[in-house]
Amino acid sequence: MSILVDKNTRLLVQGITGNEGLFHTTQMFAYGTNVVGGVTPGKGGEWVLDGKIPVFDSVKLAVDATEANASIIFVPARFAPDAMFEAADAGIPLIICITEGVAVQDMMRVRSYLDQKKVRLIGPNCPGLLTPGEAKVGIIPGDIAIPGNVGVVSRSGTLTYEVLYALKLVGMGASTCVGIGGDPVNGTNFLDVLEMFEHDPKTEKVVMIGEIGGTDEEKAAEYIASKMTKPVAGFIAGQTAPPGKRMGHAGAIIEGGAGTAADKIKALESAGVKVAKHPEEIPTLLK
Amino acid sequence: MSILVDKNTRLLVQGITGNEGLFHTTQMFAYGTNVVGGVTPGKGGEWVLDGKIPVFDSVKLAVDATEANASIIFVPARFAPDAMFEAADAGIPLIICITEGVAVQDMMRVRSYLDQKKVRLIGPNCPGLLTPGEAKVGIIPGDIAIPGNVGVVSRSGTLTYEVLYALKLVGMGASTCVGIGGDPVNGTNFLDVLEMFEHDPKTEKVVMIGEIGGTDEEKAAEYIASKMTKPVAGFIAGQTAPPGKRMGHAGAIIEGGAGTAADKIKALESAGVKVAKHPEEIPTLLK
Amino acid sequence: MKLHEYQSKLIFSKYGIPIPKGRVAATAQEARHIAEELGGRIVIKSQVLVGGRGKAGGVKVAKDPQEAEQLATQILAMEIKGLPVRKVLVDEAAAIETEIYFAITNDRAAKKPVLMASSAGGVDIEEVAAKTPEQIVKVHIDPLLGLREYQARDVAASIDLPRDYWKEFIKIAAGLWNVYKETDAILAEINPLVITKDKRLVALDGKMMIDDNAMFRHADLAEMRDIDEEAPAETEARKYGLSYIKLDGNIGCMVNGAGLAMTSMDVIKLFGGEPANFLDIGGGAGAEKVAAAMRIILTDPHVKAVLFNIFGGITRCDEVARGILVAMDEVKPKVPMVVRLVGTNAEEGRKLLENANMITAETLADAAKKSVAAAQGK
Amino acid sequence: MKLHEYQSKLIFSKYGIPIPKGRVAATAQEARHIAEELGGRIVIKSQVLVGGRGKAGGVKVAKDPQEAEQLATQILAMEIKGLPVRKVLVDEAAAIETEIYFAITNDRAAKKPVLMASSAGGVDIEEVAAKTPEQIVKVHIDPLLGLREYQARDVAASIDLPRDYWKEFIKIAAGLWNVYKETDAILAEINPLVITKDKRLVALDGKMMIDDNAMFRHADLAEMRDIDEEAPAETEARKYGLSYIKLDGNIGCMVNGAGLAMTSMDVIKLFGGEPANFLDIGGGAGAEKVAAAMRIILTDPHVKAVLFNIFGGITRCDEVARGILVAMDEVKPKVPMVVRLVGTNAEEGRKLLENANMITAETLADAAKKSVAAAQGK
Repeated sequence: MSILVDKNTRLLVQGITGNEGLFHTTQMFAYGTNVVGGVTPGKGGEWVLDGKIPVFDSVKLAVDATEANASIIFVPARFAPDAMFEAADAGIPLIICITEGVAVQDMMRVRSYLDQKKVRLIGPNCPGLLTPGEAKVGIIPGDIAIPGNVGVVSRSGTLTYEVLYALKLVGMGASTCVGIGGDPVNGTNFLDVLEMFEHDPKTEKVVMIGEIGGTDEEKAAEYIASKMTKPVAGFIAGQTAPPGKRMGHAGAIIEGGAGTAADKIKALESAGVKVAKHPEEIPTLLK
Repeated sequence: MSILVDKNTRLLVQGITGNEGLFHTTQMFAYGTNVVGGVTPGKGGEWVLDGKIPVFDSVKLAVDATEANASIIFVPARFAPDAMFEAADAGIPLIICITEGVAVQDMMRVRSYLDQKKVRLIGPNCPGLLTPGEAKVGIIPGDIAIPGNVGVVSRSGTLTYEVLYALKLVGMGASTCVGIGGDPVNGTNFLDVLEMFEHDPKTEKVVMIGEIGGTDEEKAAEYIASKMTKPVAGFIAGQTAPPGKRMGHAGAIIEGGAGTAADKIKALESAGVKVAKHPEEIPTLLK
Repeated sequence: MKLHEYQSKLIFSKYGIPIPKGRVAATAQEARHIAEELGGRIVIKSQVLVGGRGKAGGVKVAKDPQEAEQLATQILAMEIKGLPVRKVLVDEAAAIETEIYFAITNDRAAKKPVLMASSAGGVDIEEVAAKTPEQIVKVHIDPLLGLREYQARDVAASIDLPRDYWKEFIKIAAGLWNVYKETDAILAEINPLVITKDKRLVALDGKMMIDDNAMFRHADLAEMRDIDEEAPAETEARKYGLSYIKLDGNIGCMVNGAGLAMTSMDVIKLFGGEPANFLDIGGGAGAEKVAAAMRIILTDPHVKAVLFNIFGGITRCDEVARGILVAMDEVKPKVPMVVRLVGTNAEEGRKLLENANMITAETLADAAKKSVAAAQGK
Repeated sequence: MKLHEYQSKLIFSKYGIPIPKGRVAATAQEARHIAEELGGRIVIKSQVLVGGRGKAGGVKVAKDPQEAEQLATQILAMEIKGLPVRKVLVDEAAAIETEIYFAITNDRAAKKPVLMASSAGGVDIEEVAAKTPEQIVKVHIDPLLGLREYQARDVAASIDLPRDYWKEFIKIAAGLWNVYKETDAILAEINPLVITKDKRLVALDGKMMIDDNAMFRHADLAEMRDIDEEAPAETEARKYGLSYIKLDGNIGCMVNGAGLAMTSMDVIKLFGGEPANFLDIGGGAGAEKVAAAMRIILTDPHVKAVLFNIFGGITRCDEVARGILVAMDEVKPKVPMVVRLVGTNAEEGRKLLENANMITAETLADAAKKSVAAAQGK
């Protein structure tokens, strides 16, 4: 067991013939992920990875041919919203968008539409998912994590790798690692993933990596305090960051005083989360 | 029993201080309909009908104060879409829009939004609802129908009156009369209402008044043939109408050959519906 | 409201859809000047608001400005399906490789806009629709989200458009969606969208219909209405918010409500008469509107009797009666009048008409029978 | 990207939002000319991309063109929060009756745009937000449907705007929504929106921030960027798609990923050091980008050591190593370098740097400690 992706995931890669798409498809395939096809408009009929993976002109054609049940997106930012709409309209229930730099108003429209369709989105601007030993759906290097009972959820990309790697160095493994991405408007948030981990029999402990900005960590803390039975350790990046460039008065009104690292650490500690001083401390806190 | 509206309906009137709004509010109130309030932006705090009905600035304020559970719209066509959005956002589950001449692209947006919110819309461009003896929610003259066991559903306004009146003249009454309106994009259609009548214990027979254009009558015929146990009589207006102004080739492609009175009559007769030659024949067909 | 081809194409062009070089002309001399400017082969196209212009001889190709002038002279003298040709569009002639059908319109069953395309474009598209409908691709558009790029791409792929044209096709699709949305069109049609021999996509013909109910936000489009193309009675009717269509019979009808108006016509026919018109005075009509309606009906010299069938609801019978009296006083009609008033304020209405020398009727069938008899002079 | 007040107000005006008469000036003489044109009392407003201009003395009222010139001279000589004033906006002075706060921005928690308004507008709105938040009305906007008129009307009612102003307020709200949507703003703020003594609604001040990620569809707005208002290193960084913020410490940092970059700073601080900058090279950076990043870090003379912390994923460590080598060759840095490479192609990267005389580290803590020591010359 694990959450979101496993051996049964039939993965499609949108933007499979691009530089990044192809590089990471190779990596995912080598890891053992069941990559069933790719999409690049105008290149339908071609094959990649030495004829192992077919390329289609559209997600719909790809789904018809492969029965894909998840899609990962590597297309450039300006085309990513359309790629998400396309995947949702083709009936894909789980979309992982790696692309960085998607415009925020585009994301608000995407999120609104995907919510209507009950489609789960991970990202954008995220490293994707890794269920060690079963499926790598994203860009998390496969060799930095081993199978285990720790569920990892993070807003950050490379910082997540630090944590997985630190766990591995002491022989601890992950059930699933979920990189939810750091964009202001994204698909899945901490709370969603914590709920999944709470109900996943394979997950016994949870690591949550937050950062400054927004109030998702505070909401997660409420959930942890009221509903979670599994132990959680965490880290919040940005303790020394200078206050961000301010959005006039509006930012202050919307965000209130919230969103600082100190606030988040306090909220998590009040919820019983052990908060690390630096990420390499986390394995110790989980013991 | 009846469908959609009855003695328990708590009705709001949007556009209550306008000429038509006020005239028909007076009529509805006199009929015994439970009109709990009205909305005219900028006139909140006033009262109409000699202090019997309060006016509010917004639907939300009206709902908070009156617990209205239905709203009827009498505002001019260019403001009607906003009035429907407002009612839906304020949590009104049943909206009746009398207004004629709403732009079709506005209606497509309204319909899409209301469907998301699971709000039932009757109309626009319709005469509304009448449950004789209980509630008149619309502009159907109250004195042309008596309580009874005939469910009436119609796309046309005044033609509906003809049928109700013809029924009354021979002593037959209606359970509920639903004017769904004749616009190309509207809320509730024949099929929805036929289903409600089929499940309404008070309704024993059904009258369906269609007209040329669209394929709603054909879809209703399918439902009648496959699911309906109650007898249905019908009439289709426009048997002598010249072919409408054609919408280029597109109209022909979208509508195919369908939509003529002859097609609709054939479809209904195949479904076992007794189709009248003129509306005053209907009572005889129901006997 | 229908737009002319030249108007539709100007709008297309504003939204980035490529159209042929060309301009509209009202005289043959103008047509010649335009042909001189354009150079090369020229198409002269009659601008009338009906289909089948080509089959009627209203579209011709000229090899030079002189021939263009000759053909324009001929075409400007034509009448197509009863409509005189007052303008011609003078376009450069395209060397056509492929004809594509491409349109966005409303699908009332789906309650959504629908994009339609076919590689079998051109004048025979309706035949294609009837015989091989699978050759026409239809894609519904979410009215809140609009046309997505991937949908346009899927359509390009589905009609087997060569990949080299996809990018341009997607741009044209986005343009056509914007045209449809921002003009409140109920039809925006390019037929044919052609691939030229020199490998360009060009909208060779265009047809647009605008939603009359949305005119309040399109003052610019309202100015494009060509009232020369309408029967004067219809122009007059629109001015008063009446819906009027002239027919071939001799019994004038004035009814409130489109459904009841059609039914009144049906019942007249059922009892052996022929309606002279469809006329819906709409809901809540006042005396002024009723008077205008009566004047319009009586401008038709074939009318031998008039049937007023009013079932009051939002319309009040007393108001209608007042309008009838005003109009009778003004036009002094010579034909018999049959009147039936039922519903809201019917009693008051009947009283007002008591002394007006009209035939009254109780039921619709009765009213129809009496007007048929009256028209036959019985 | 932040816009100046004068730029924001020009955009507002294009969308039908009333603004005061006025123009921007780069010299005191220009300011005088504008004041002469406008006549009457004049406001001279410094145009710098920071808040608190008023409190800093950067906004003054002049009674005539002569005083306008004097005040403009003073203000153009100022520096506000470290930013030199290069332009002033010269506006007619309004006689203010009421100040309203009015803005549309993103609510990241709700994932929707939010409209905010308060009758307690003006410079103290943040205090209002903190102390009496109920005085600020917030309405979420459906991102697919847009702002509905009734919502604007409800806001007008909720802030107790007199009914006489509702119609104009609704127009301004629709304008502000269009500004927000069509410019991909993350903030469109009018503060204050005033009711003048002569009963008009006017946007007296404006602030806009545009989503940098949406610039690809706003070439016109990109031209409005005022690079004079940025540190040159930040301009240079943006050119290469790097995210760089200068700080006060002495340990330069180059990291891939914003979260890890912040964490690297946190850990440097945890072990007693002070970071000199935040620098995220982003995902998938190539050698050229890495070289640019290193040049930018080393332009800061306070930098005494540099920490490279790269955890390869989409970024490949060998590419980063190549970039470091290119940059070292070019800038010949004199400060010690601590490098930590883990993840995708880390082994290859480490090999490339073997002979480059760099301090290597295994863990992040180790890397931080070594760079703190290096910066202290240990």
